Order: sequence, then structure tokens, then C-alpha cells
Amino acid sequence: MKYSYFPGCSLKGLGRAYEESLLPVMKHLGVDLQELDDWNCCGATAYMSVDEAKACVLASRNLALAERDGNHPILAPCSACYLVLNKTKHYLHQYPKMKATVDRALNAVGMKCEKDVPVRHPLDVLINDIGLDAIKMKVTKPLQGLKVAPYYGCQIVRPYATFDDQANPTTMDRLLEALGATVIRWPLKTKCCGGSLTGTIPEAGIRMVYILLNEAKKRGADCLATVCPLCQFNLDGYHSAVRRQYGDVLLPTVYFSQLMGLAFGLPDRDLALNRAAIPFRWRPSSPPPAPAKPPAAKSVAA
Amino acid sequence: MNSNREELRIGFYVCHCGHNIAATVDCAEVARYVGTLPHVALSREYKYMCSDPGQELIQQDIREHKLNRVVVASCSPLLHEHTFRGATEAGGLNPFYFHMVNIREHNSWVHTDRKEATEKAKALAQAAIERVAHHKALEVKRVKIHADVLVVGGGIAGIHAAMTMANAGKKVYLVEREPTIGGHMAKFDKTFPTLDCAACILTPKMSEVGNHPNITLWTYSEVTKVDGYVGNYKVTVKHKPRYIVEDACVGCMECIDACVYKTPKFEDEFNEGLGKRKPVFIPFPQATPQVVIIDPETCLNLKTGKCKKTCVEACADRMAIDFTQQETFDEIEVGTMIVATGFKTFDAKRVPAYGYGVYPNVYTALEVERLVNASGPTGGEVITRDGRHPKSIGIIHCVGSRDKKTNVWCSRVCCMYSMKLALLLKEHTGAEIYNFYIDIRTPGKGYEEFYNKLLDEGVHFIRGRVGEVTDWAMTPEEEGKLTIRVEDTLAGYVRRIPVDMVVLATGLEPQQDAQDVRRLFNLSCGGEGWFLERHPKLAPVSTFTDGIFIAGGCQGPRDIPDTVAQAGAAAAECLALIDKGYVEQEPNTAFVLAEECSGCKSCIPLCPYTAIAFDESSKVAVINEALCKGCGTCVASCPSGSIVQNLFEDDEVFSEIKGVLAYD
Amino acid sequence: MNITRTIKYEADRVKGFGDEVMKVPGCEKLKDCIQCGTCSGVCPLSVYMDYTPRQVMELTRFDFKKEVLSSKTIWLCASCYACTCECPREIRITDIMYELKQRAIHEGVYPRKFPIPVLAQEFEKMVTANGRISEMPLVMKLFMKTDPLGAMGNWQMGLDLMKTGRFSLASEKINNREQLAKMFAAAEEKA
Amino acid sequence: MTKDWKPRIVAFFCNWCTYTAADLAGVSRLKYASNVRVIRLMCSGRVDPQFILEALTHGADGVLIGGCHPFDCHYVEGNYKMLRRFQLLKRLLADMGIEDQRVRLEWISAAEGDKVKRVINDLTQQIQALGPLGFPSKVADWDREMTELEHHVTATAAGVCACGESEMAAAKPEVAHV
Amino acid sequence: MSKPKLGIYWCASCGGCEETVVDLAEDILGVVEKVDIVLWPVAMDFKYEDLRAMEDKSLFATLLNGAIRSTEQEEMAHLLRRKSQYLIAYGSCAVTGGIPGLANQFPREQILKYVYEETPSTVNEKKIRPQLKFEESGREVHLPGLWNVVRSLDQVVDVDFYVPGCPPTPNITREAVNALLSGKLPPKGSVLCPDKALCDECARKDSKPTNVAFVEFKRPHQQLLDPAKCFLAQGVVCMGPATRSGCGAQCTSGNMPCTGCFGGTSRVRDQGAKILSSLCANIEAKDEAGINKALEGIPDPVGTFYRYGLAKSLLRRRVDLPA
Repeated sequence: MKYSYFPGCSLKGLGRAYEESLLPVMKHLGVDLQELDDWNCCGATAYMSVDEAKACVLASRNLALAERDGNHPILAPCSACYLVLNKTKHYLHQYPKMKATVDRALNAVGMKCEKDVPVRHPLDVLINDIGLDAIKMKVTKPLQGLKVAPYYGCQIVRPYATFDDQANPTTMDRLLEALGATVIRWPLKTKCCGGSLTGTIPEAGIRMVYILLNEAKKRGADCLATVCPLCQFNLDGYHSAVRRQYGDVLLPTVYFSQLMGLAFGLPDRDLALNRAAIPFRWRPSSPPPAPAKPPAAKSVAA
Repeated sequence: MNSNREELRIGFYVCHCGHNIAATVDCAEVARYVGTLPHVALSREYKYMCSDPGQELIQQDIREHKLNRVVVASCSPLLHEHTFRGATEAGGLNPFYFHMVNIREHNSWVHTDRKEATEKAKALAQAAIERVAHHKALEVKRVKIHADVLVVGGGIAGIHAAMTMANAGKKVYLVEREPTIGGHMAKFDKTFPTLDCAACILTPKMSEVGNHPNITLWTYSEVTKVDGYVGNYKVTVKHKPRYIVEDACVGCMECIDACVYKTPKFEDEFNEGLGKRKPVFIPFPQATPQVVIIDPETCLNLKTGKCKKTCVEACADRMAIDFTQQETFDEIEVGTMIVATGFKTFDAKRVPAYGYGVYPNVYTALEVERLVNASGPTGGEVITRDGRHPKSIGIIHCVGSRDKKTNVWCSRVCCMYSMKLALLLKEHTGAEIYNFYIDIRTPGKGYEEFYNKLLDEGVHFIRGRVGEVTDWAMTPEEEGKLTIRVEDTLAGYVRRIPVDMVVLATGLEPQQDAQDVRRLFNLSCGGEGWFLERHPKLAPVSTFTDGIFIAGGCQGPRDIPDTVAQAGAAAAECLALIDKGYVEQEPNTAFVLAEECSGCKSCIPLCPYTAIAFDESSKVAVINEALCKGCGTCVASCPSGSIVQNLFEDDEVFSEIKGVLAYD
Repeated sequence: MNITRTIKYEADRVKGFGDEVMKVPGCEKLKDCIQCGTCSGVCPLSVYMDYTPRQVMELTRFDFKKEVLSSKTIWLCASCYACTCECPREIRITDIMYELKQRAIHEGVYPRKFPIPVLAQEFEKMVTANGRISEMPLVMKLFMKTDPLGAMGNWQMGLDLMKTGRFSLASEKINNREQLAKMFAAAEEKA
Repeated sequence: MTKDWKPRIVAFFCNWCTYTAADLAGVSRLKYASNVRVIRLMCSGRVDPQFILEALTHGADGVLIGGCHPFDCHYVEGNYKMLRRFQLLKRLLADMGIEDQRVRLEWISAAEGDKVKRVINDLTQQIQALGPLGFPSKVADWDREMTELEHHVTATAAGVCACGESEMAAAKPEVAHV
Repeated sequence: MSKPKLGIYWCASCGGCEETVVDLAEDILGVVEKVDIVLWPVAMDFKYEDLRAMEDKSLFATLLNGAIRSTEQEEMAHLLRRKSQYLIAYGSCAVTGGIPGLANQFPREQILKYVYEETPSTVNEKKIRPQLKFEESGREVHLPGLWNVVRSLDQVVDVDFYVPGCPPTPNITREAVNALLSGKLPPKGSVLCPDKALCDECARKDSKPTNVAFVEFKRPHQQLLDPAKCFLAQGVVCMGPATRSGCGAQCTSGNMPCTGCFGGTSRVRDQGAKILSSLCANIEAKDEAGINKALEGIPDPVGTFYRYGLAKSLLRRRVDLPA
């Protein structure tokens, strides 16, 4: 299975640890990722606030690029990219006027966006395309004893995603369990992290970061696992601000892909754990059990 | 085509229906136009054709102008065809020389352009004029009505309907699929707004039903087949094995005590899973009939065959326990039926934000009914699943109601029962009670007064639909509690309110198998799945199938007073039919032109009622008029045009087609 | 005593504003609002809002344009879509918030020195020019425009970012910027 | 196609479901296009294919048949009988040059007043796009040749075969199509 | 008193109807005893001028077979109408357009092109077509023009009676002539044969069960036909139930299903629609896929149900063909 990889701006910037860990993990699972050539910013939520039509045009260019380059499903690891690309598709379906505007723009540069290329999140691909069995088979250093609070954030489950439940998503829970970790049940797994408010209106943003860290910690988590570069940045980068306002709630936040790499026994350079402000120092304590045997090849009848 | 008949003299009337039609259709123009058509002897417009003077007008015109055909353009024939046929007959004509044009429901109410609507009215009127020329004098058939009645569903609706008819001397079959009658009402603690004890008012009625000489009560039974037509239904009823010989069981419950399970172990359905029961049990003390039942899913003997059968021992000589019981069937004949199959409550798990099934202290209202009930699992002590005596309780209204993601309708009873539960919980616990509502709806006798009483009692009302119920704490007072996050929309503030217990006022939904029941009885359903009445105002308990009536929660959410009123109405409808003794049937049956039929047999397998047979002596098809229901499928399919349907003859339809298209 | 008039006269309404918003794709269902407050109940940012989301819906529907466009609420919306998912009337509240933000920027009525609209505009400018976002330069610009001293307060974070190799002032750009420009130009032409 | 041409649609609605649904649409005051003329039958099974052909040849631009949903027929399975006829009739009509979209079979239950509105609006729009079927005027066009060719022959009459005498031309053939 | 004069004429037809007259065999002598056949181009010398010269209504009756498609046919139809007291549409072509009527599915140009250019046996390199007028050295030759539309006789002139069949059997021909001569005539416009469907006289009638539900339709060549069993019971399309009797069920006795040449009964406006209605209603399947599967056996509904009657059917002609 081949995918057009759409990193988005964050995975090249603040969220580079996400890319640095996701790519080796996917490669390890035999997934063929081809970075979309000359992709542009998805538009993110900020663009939508200024000019919705142009935001759709912007996002559509990426869809058109993917369509041009083989029409493989787009893999969008960043929650905002995932949402915006899906939302744009939705708008193109639902609003002929918007479609006309986008078509006009694409037409002007000889591109088109007709084939309804799927936009998918790594969690979706991991659970539904690759499957937990295949993932379990790659686990050489199970995360036994590691208590993880899965944190999905808002935008991958709401409102356009179909691969998981809006109110109580479980794909990451199942993935983490497959890696051997203990999953912490908590009611905030889709609560907003504050988004860009941490930077713009700190009192609002920091409060939300604090609530998440505090609640996860209260419930005994060793770390938070995220799926979004902005969530990770907020939960990891604002500890000092949280401390100033609410007191210390030290809790590392890692990408699920980093935990996967860890469980797969990938080398440190493929985990990019050194990119976090709050260091995550956990090593599998128990010796690795014998790797699960692949199912015996069926004997071919003579 | 009418050369051999008397000269046609058609009278045409277009009704204004006040402004209903006249506001959109130029009635004068329609009357003028129709007046120019051949054979139209007179063409009038009138304000209300269905009024007495309107009908009088028709009768007078028939006499004075020697009309021999009548056409009225007004509302739907389903509403007033009968009225105008009556007027035609009263004027001295055969009622079937009348035809009706629907220019209200199909025209003035659905169009806005006056010109277009007028054109359409003209075309429809012309079709009727062309059609009525072909009409023949027909006779209404009378079919005798079997005096026995079937009531399906033993909730309060079915109980009340059955009692009403049985007291009137009719033989009633009451079929209930659960082991006892009583329905939802039997589970309630008190009833609003009078706070009557539900059991106190219901159980006497239940035992009366059980003992009534005119009522055959079949519990744990289901209707599986319905054949026939109004007045003459044949119904098959399946009796599920309860592994108890009903006639032999005296309800002593010694078998229950003797069961190898010493303590109750299995989820008790009647108590909404809050209590436990044994495999052999009686749903509740006043269950009717007073007969135990053995649940094959949990009974050791039925599951494994390896059991000491201490129950059989205990039953001893009575020998009421019979593990070999199988399904049995009864076939009964009835003339009329009442379907009162009730509703189900909304599954609160479908609104995950409220945490039902996740947090133990989130309850549904029906669970709380059992919890506050003296004969409930806790003996009426309000103690939560985690063993607390709640000090604060939140009641969330509209769970699974008024919500496009679940059910759009207002469930009508939740405001009132929420307030009732608020009061009961307050009495039982003294807790602070918060009602979270979108709108308080109290349109019933004494209901608003009940609301006022609650305000006096200090029950809190917060206008706002709850966003979420969670168990994480922001502040110290929230620790260890469930926190309700809601906007108090009247204050304009978002609030977090910690409580010990949350009650979800779940809405009402059609039964899971409503669609199957509907098909079984040939009823219609609204889009939401509630059974559809024939007319929302004028025929609220009738259905589109003659002789079958509906009552209670199967038709839509309603409370006990309304349900009982409706059950009485349905019973009255049945009684009216039975006492009349016959029904008149639309003479729209089909018949074979024996002289023309070639005996090709194409029609025979098409009849769903096996009304068509092949006559071996004359080698032609013959239709049994008594069995024919007048669908006309055979008529449309007769390859040589040798079957005719009264009221829908080929020429009548052809002329209608010609008529509707005969405009420029 | 300093008091202000809060009663609303018809003249205070900008008639047609609500209807206009409801014509925008995604905003159609606003007219179905029953003011139940679920949106506010689930909104994680309602903690700081001057009007609750429910109030914004009502004010919009009844043409209180000035109040809505200058409210902080629309800028506090972090687009988590919780309200949109929970609304019992299927109103796409988040999308309505976007529409209101766009109108506020277009009319220049957003709260002065309020950083979010500035961020949105800087973001838009950068993407329009480069096709991509460079996070550090964007943040710098934002601070320069809204709170030059605030940047200083975040020295600890800057240090962290440098330590973890995430601080970069390089400007990310796509190759085919011309193409993008052409697309925007074409999109803005009248159909 | 004249500018103010409006499609003419004849509908055959079953008494129990679709006709009632149309009544419901009325009671609910739903607004829809005024092009449809409804003929009430007891069941969609009563819809004789002759009715459809008759409607089309008498000037209908489209025909709509409405019956109960599968499993829901008031007469058990009249709707299936219609569906079966409809499947072959569609092909027959296509072979005779009549577009597929002109004749439509819809299942509309008594509760689906909104579906009546939707279907009628949709069908009206579809037929508006197709333009008139105009069967009667087409037949009139076809039949013109009977006189036209006759004139042509008369004009060039030279006494050889196929030449009408002048009196023949005067006696115009009676157009006796059904 | 001289014997009544009888005319027999053909238009667009195959000649089979003429053959029926010949098939009367010895009976023709009986006919000749009672009438003078004064016009019969197939058998006797004939000049238009002679016909024109006759007084109007001087022919007692004319049996006209064949559909009307050319100007000549139209002219003759009018002429014979004027000269005859009774004009009888004789044979399927005259009654309902017959097999020539199937041409109403195609444009005239396509037919001419095929006939004059594309048939395998045609050699016509210059693609010459017959012209209405041809001139050579000052002489002009005129040919009849071909209409776009094939018509039944009564779509062109007034017809008194109809004798259907492809061809009509000698029997009904004899009865029709006798009825004319005896003066005991049904109302004008009647079809001179029984008004019941064919099953009435079909020997296989009793073999049809009452519960035929079609799973598939087969064409006669696709299977060995049971010589005694109802064709419909064998899944073979038979037009019998929708076709007038009177032919003596010759086809079904010859182990071929009825193809409908006698047309529908008086109670039916469109024979094809009726048989379609009947056959389809009796299909077993209840879903579109199953229904369509069964209907695969009827690949050409027009050719199957309107083999003889397209020109006179409700639809008459492919609606998108040029006038």
C-alpha cells in the first residue's frame, strides 16, 4: 500500500520529532510513503479565519497534487492538516459554489481535483490497513509497566473523521495496548489542548495545558501520548509557564510514534526523544520476550 | 361511448374551503371553465361544500336540475368522499355517480402561484368530469363483523381497552409477550401529578383482567400471523414455553425457594438490572398471571440437563413444572383489533457525554423509579451503586429527545416524570436537586401546578442542556464527584456543578420491532417509527387498515392519562363496529367478464388473497368477491382486458388521463 | 456613576446581518437554534468568553453585528469542534465562528492588540507569499506586533527550543509559488 | 422548446401510501412544483402499462408512479408487480426513444410527505432539463407527410403511376390515428 | 341481378394474404359463385385507369392487405375507399401495420441505406437510390415516394371491418366473406373474428398450471419444446393470452408459441403493454437484480410484443425519429 505523505509545516518545524519517529516506524512496518512533491501549507485554522474560499483553494492544491502523483491516499499526521484537508473535501462535495471557485483556481494552473483522494491519519492506517496483529509482531521490547494517558486532542476525531468514535476514541488505546503499555482511562482524551492560545492568550492556553497534565498525572500516567504536533508542543513546551501559574506538574509528552519505535526496538536516532523539553526517560524494564512467531507458511499442496 | 345511456347531466362544485382553497385557486375561474365542458349541466363555487348547506345544495340541484353525475372539487377524498357520496345519495342518485377532486391537499396547500394552481385545478376538474361520465351505479357491500376482539399488548393501554370491552360483554383476547401484564406502568413508583402509587392503581386492574370471564389472557405470547379483513380476521398466536403449566401453578413460589441457586444471581429485568433474581422467578409480587416462569438462558436444567431439579420436588403433586414444554399455537377469529404495543426507553449509552455505563452513579429515570420504589431492589432506600447516600443529584432532561443526533421529537413525559422523581428523591434523601432542562413543558391538568410545587420545595431548575458529565475535578469540592458542565442560559454563565448522582431523563422510542409489528398488522409508520393514525385530528385511534385501532405509546410518546383516554377511545371504536354488526365495504372489487375470459390463468397467482380461482367446468377465472380487496393488480395484468375493477375501470382511468392532459 | 444603556432598540440591529451569515456554506442551520446552551456547556474556552457561544448564536441571528464582531468569544474559539459535534440541532457552530472571524477581520473591528486576529492575518500573509509557514518567524512577528516585551518572558522556552534543535529562523517556501499566486488570482475572479 | 413551456407530469399514486403522503405534504403545507397531476389508484399494482403509454401519448412529458415501500404494500405485494413491469417497460420505452428519466417509480410511504415534495421537484427539474416529449405534436408532424407528399406528387403529375388526379388532392386523406 | 363485385388489393405486404385467398382452394369456387372478383392485381390483369373509371361504390367490398407506406399505396387506399361500399383491412399489415410496421423503430434513411447499399447481396458502388422523378432524353419517369412512417390502413382511410392475421386463415376469410354477403354484419369497425384470447382455443390450455412464476424467459430455439405443454409453463414467451383467437391455434399446434398476429382484444388499447404487464407481474423475483435477470430472456421487447402491431400501438413509432 502506497501513501502520499503530507507532513505539513509543523512536522518540518516544531514537530519534527513526530516526522523523525513516524517515518522509521512506518518504514519498519513496510509502509511505502512518498512525500507529496512541493506540498503547501494546508491553511490550518488560522487561514480559515481570514478567507475561507482561499483556504479551500490552498488545501485543494494539495489534494490536486496527490491526485496528479498517482492518487494514493494522503497520509496527514498533523491533526490540523488532517482536519483541514478533510473539511475541504467535504466543502467541495457539499457546496457547488465553493467547488466552482476551487475548480477555477486549479484550472488556471492546469490541475484538477476530481478523484476524491482519501485523506487519512496514521492511526487510521495503522489500525485499519496494517492491523494490530502485524504491529504486535514487530514489538520486540514491549512497553510493559509503562502507564500512558492517550491524548487524541480535538481535531482528528471531530467532526469529519470516520475512523474512530467522536466521544470516546479508542484507536490509540488499542495501539498502545498492542505495544504492551498500560492505558490510563481518563475523561479528557479529546479535550482541547488550547491550540494556539498558549501563545496568544497564555492565561487561557496554559490553563488547558495544566488541566490535561494534572489530570493525567493524578491518574498515575508516566507520560502522555499525542498524535498532533501542536498538542505535543503545548503539553511539552509550556511546563515552565504552568509551573509559574499552578505549580509543578512534570509529565513528559511523547508522540505515539516514538512509543512505537521504542517498542519496536528502533535505534535512538529514530526515536527523536531528545527533541522534547521534558525528557522522557523510560526503558523497557523487563527483558524482551521471544518475538511472536509469524504464522507458519501454509504448505502448498504438491 | 354513452350513446346508449340517458343524457349526461353533470353537476360540478368547487369549494373555497374558506380561504384554504380560494386563497390560491381562482375558484370562480375553475367553475367558469368547467361550465364550458360538454355534459356539464351546472357548475358552481361555494364557500364550504362539506357544510350542511353545501350538501343541501347538491341534493337540491340533483332534484331541480336533473343531475345524474356529481363532481366536487375540494379536499382529499380520504377526508370527505364519504360525505359527498352521502349527499349524492340523499339527492336521489346512486352515491357512486359522484367523484371527488382534491384541490386542497394536492393543490392549494402545496402551491403558491395562483395561476399555476388554478390551471392545475382546472385540469384535475376536467379529468373528473371525463371520468364521472363512465361511472356506474354500484352497491355497497356489507360484511358481518365477528364480535370477538383482540388486544395486543398488556400495558395500561391494553389493560384498559380490554377491560372496557370485556365489561361491555365482548369476548376479548389479550396477548402480551412478557410473562406478566402491566407494562412500563408497573415499574413506576408514583404517577404525576397526583403522586398516586402506580401499583395501587394498576394492580387491581391487572388482577381484574386476569380474572375477567370475558378476557382470555395470554402472556408470554406473540401474534405471529394476521389474515383476513375487517370483521373477519384470523390471527395466529404463539405461546412461548415458560416451562410452567399455567393452569396448575398457584403462584406459591415454593419452587423459587427450592431452586438450586440459593441466592438470586441473575440480572433482574423488572428492576432494570438493579436487583437479582433466580432462573425460576416471578417478575414482581403482583405479576398477572400469578405464575412463575423459568428462564431457559439461566436455568441449569434447561442449559445443561444436569440439575437436581429441586424445584420439581418442591412443586410436588401440583406438577406445574414441565421442562418438556414447546412452543404452541392458537388460531383465533376476531372482528376487530387494538394494537397497544407500547414504547421503549431511549438507550442512554447513545449520548456518551453523559457517561451512562461509564460512571456507576449515572442512572436512567426508569432505574430510579425502581430505586425509590418500596418493592424495588433496595426497598426504597436511595443508595447509589457505589454505596452513597447522595447529597446532591442532577437530573438531565431531554436525553434522547429533541436531538437531531438521536431523536428529534419531544418525548412529552420527561419533564413531568423528572419533576416527579425530583420530588421523590428529595423526599427520600433530602439532597439538593438540580433539574437541567431546555424547556419545561407542562401542558396537562395540574401539571403546571406541580411545577410550582417543586419550586416551592426548593428543587433547582437550571435552564441549559448539559454539555458533559465527567469525573475529573477542577476544584476541591469537585473531588470524588460527578461534575456537570452546563451553561445556565438564563444567567449567561457556564457552570460546573458537582453532584453525587446523575439521573438521565431518557426519552421514549418506538419498540425495537415496531416495523415487524407494523407489517404483521398492515399498519403504517411515521418516519420515526411510531404507528400512524388515520388522521391526526379526526381519526386519532384508527389506522389505514379497517378494524384495527391503536392506543398508547406505540403511536407516540404520551402519558398515562392520555394513554387511558386513547385506549378507551379505541375500545369505543371497536364496540361501535361490533354493535353495528356489519361494515360497509368500498365496492371497488374486481370481477371477470366470464364471456370474454380465455382462461389463460395469468391472473390467478397474482392475487395475494387467493380470491381468483379457475373454474374447471367453464374453463375461466372467477373472482370471489368476498375475498377480493380491490387492489386491481389482476385487472392491470389481464392480458386480454377481461377483468374489470369497479370504481377503477380502464375507461375511467383512461378518461382521467385524457382529462388531466386536456389543457393548453 | 458610570452606567451604559443596555436596552436594545431596533436601530441597534444591523438588519440582514444574521440572514447573510446564514446564507454562508456551513452556517445554514443557525436558524434552527433552540438556545439550549450545549455549545457553551462543552466549550473548553467558554471559561474566558465575554459572550457564551450560545449568546453569540443568538446575537448573530438577531443582527447584533457590532456586539458579535467585536466580541472576544469568536477569537477565543480554538476550533476544537466540540460544540459542532454535540449540538442537538446540528448547527456547525465552529464554522459560524470562522465566518464571524472573517467578517471581523474584513471590517477591522476585532479587539485592538488582541493577538489572535493578528496571528491569523500574519499567518495568511506568510502562506500566501511562501506557500508554507515558518513557525519561529511567525511567532516573532506576532510578538513584535502585539506584545514586544512578552517575547522576552518566553526566553526559557526559546532556550529549550534551541537545545532540542527546534529553533529555526529559516524561511520555508514552496518551489512553485507562482502557481499558487495564479490560483489565488483565479479564485478571486468573479465566476 | 418554448420559453414558458412547463413539463406535464401524470402521476399514479397508490391510495394507501403515496396518495396519503401527498395529502400529508398538503397538510404540512410543503411547497412543490405544480406540474404533477395525480390520479389515485388503490395500489401501484393497478398501474397498467397502458396507462403510462396513454399518458405519454396524450401529452405527458413524464410519468410518476408512487407505491408503498417493499414489504409494505397494503395489498401484500402489488408494488412488486409494478416494479417488475417497470423494469421491462423502461427498456421498451428506451427502445422507442423515450428517455429513462421520464418515467419514474418511487416508493413513498404514508409518512413521507417530504419525499413527495422532493421527488416531484426533482422529477420536474429533470424533465424540464430534458424538454418536452410532445408526443401529440410529434404525431401531427409525422402525419403531415401524408398530405405533403401527396401535394408533391400531384404537382408533378404527369400521368404515370403514383400520380393523383387533381380531385384526389382535393379529397384529403382523413387522418385517423388513434 | 349481377353478382356483387369484389376487389382484392395489396399494399406493403409479403403476399401471404393473397396466398390465403388461394388457399381457400376449392372454396374459392364457392366464393366466385357468389361474387365477381373484378380487381386482383396478383392474379388478374389490372389498369389504374379501369379502376378510376369505375363508379364510386361500385365495388361491393374490397379486401385490402398490406400496410401503407408509399404515396402509391396511399393513393390506392383512397381510391379503393371511394370505389368500395365496404373497405376491409385484411391481414395484420392492413389492420395494425404488421411486420412492416417494425420499420417505425428506424429512420427511413437508415433503412434505405441498408437496403440499397449495405446488405451483403447488394452491389451498388455508385450508391444509386430510386428517385421520385427520373428524366432522360426528355422523358420523365415517376416513382412512388416512401413515407417516413408505416401506417395501418385505418390511419390513412376509413375502414369498415377488420380481418386480422398474418395471414388471416382461409376459415375466417370465408366467414368474413359470408358475413358480408349475408348482410348480417356487426357494427362498423368490428374485427371479424372472436374477441376472446387465443388460450380459449389452444389445445395446451389445460396443461397450464395456475401458479406459473417466471424465473427466466426462454426463446423457442433455446430449448426442446414440449409439444403438449403450455409454452408459458415452459418459460417461453407466448402471446396467446393477449391475442385474439380465431386462427385455430395453428402455431401452438405446430409447436410454436403464438406471436400475436391477430392483435389484442377489443378491450385492450395496446396489446404489447398488456402482455408485458401480465408476463412481468408473474415474475418470481422481488428485487431489481432478480427481475432483470429473468428479463434477460426478452432482449427485444418491441420485436417480441409488437411484432405485428407497432404501427397501431399507442407509441406507434420511435419518438425521436424525424417527421
